[in-house]
Amino acid sequence: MPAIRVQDLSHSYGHYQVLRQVTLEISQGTCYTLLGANGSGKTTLLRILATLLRPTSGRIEILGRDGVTDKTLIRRSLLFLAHGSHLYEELNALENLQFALALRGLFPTPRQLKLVLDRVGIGAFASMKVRHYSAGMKKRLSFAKAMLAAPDILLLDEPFTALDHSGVELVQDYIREVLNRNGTILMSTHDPEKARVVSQQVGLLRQGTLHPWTWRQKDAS
Amino acid sequence: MFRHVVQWVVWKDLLTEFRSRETLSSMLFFALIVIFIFSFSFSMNQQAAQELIAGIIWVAFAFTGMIGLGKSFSAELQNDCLEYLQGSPAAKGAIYAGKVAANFMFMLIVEIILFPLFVIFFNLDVIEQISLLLLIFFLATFGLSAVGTLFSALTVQIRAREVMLPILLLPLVVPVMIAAVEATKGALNGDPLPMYQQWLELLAIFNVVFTVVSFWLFDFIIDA
Amino acid sequence: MTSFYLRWTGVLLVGMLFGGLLYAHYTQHLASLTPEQLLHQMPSGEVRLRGLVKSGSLQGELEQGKAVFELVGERVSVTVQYAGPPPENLRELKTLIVVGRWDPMSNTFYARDLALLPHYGFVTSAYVAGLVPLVIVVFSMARRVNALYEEIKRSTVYQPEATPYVDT
Amino acid sequence: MISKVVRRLRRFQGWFGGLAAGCLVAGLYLGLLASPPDYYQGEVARIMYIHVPLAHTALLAYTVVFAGSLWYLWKRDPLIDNVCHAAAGLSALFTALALVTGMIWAKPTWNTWWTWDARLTSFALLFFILLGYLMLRTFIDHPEREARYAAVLAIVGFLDLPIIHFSVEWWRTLHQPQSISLRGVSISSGLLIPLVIMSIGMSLLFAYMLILRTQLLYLSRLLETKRGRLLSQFHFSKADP
Repeated sequence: MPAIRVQDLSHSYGHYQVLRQVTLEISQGTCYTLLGANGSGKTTLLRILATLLRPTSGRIEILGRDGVTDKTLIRRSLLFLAHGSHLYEELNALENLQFALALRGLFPTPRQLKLVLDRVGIGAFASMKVRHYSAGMKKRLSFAKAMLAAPDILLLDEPFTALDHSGVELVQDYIREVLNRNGTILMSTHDPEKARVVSQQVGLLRQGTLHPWTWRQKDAS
Repeated sequence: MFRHVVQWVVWKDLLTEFRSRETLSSMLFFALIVIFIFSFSFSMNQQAAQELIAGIIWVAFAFTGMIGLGKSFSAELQNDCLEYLQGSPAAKGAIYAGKVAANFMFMLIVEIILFPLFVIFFNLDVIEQISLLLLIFFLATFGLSAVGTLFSALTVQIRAREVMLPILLLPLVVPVMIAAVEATKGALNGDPLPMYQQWLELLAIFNVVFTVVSFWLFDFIIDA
Repeated sequence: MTSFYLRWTGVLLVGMLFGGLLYAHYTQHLASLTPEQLLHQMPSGEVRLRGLVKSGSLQGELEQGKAVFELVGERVSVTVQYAGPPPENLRELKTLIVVGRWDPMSNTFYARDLALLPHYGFVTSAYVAGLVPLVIVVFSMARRVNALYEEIKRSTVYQPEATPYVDT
Repeated sequence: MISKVVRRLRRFQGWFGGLAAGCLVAGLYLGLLASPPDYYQGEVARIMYIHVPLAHTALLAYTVVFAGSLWYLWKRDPLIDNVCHAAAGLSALFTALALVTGMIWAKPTWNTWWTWDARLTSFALLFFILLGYLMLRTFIDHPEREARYAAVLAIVGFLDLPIIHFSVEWWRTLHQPQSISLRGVSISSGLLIPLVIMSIGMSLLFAYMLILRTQLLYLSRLLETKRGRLLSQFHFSKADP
């Protein structure tokens, strides 16, 4: 059973058709990279897979569950790290993590929280309001959330932006770790070089349609 | 699970408010100005105050409530937090319940701070009726926040949301306003309870109907 | 579109016919004279006379349907002798319409029936205010829908690209 | 391209229009010419034959919006959303006309243009709710979200109407001594027949208008989609390197 299965998916925002008949299959334990220009529909595809948008037509299946009727079941095993950081500015890192995980029914111990924050390199700022964080620190905090939630499926929208060199390595390490425990990752990026190290498959969205791609082709062009 | 989500949403809203003091301070300040403007524009004697005061109180409360309700969900827009609420496996009804509870608390706190000011500025005599007045405030504020939270979520993702919230909400809460004003008037006049009991019943019916309906419809607002 | 305009011309014609019918009905049966016009025209047949019942002039047994009163116009007043069904709306200082004949010999108007003031202005404006916007809205919607069908027929239908975009 | 349902609607719309016109002409003839004037109000009671059907139809239209909104939230069919949108616009139109004719009727009978009568007040509030609904729809860019939010608003508003009506009625009995008699017209069969025929005619007219307006909204969306596709094609070919 593939982890993510997308069949003839189309989506339009009003009269503007963003996705056209996208078909895609990602098997468990692999990482898929989506490439494409701005406005090519990458984020829309991710949002549909995260059950945040209803597809205009076509169907999606995640771990064998229908994306429209079984939303709650899918959401339990899926985490979407979107472009927005999903963090409350007035709360500090610990409180943000506690709240975000409580909505998923998880209640980590202070020790676990501390460990994870240390791992993503912001342990020293644990009790600082997120308002004062930089973009890179917010990104690291999002990955701390993903580490604690340990979802089967991870959707990443531009995971490498705003991160420094050590941050990129941290994310790549974490992606390998997820793949090792048979998790599945779908990420969109403008930065193929950083994604190439960890991902097995790659696709290109253009004019709202998905074209198969290989890393070698990318080199040629 | 449901109870935990409600608790955490309330906790999050209260903590945010405690740190920023944005909502409560703006509500209080606005309400104070409303009281002053009213007393200037009506230059009232004791008798006129008796007639008008209930209406003034509830107009002030309703408009301050609008401010609190408007802020309730627009705070979730920062960093796309609303998207996380939508995508989380938590029951949307629980998020609604938590938000209603938080809004209810904010509005009630403001009302409890403001009411003594009304008593002082307009020379009201309320000592005997205080428990009944509290009951009226409680019921009417709950009605306002139950429908208001739904409409706060509805207007937050549209254009011109500051205008649309009162435009959509005020016609719908007319029964609450009428009942609250009439009941408050009765209580302030020291009328016996049976004379305005029907208004309390109306408030109770409104609250039950619209809590259930909003609880059900909130899913469709927040989730695709 | 021609048949569309033809149909609406038909609707307009029927409407005008109906309006004319109503107007004829009004002038024939329901138009009333004021006391001044009555004294000026001296009509011989049955007419409708409209005026205010003068204060302190009403006498007679209303239960038996007999009454005498003065009906006042702008300047002159007319004595009315009423004999007919017991009137309920006959009160002093009320504007009324009486139906009957004018007798120039006795200077008396012999009324056989009473009617309330018709307020035709209000009735007409209510029907105009109610029906005209409806007709205008229906007309403009029907025209727009027809235009849309034409436009859809004319505009080229989108087909997905015959050959998928091939990257080189 | 055009959905089968819409094509069928177009085929049968003429029946509704014709029947509505027939009923209305018959009702107007009976109401204005053939029926006797009312005993208490006289000729002015004839306003009833236009005012009451307009008010009935406004409520019927809002019931359609309510039922359609429930149906939309269940099935998510964009055509149903078009029906709701069309019915809401028509309901606002009929409500406004009912208010205007009611005011014209109130002036000669109660000697005032407006009174805080429960029915009048709830109709005015219904009008505000519908205006809010139509305004809300223009303020949302995403059609799917527009449909969803509008449906939620329509359901809440519809359930609120009886509560508004009762609260205003209680409030009025408290504040308005019965100086203005709101006694209606004594309905006898001579008055009832034209009233019923006019009501049926107005409902049929509403059905006809609903069919027209649904097509109008559906077709303009279709046309927009078509143009949008051409536009996005153009956009994409420009954006591609």
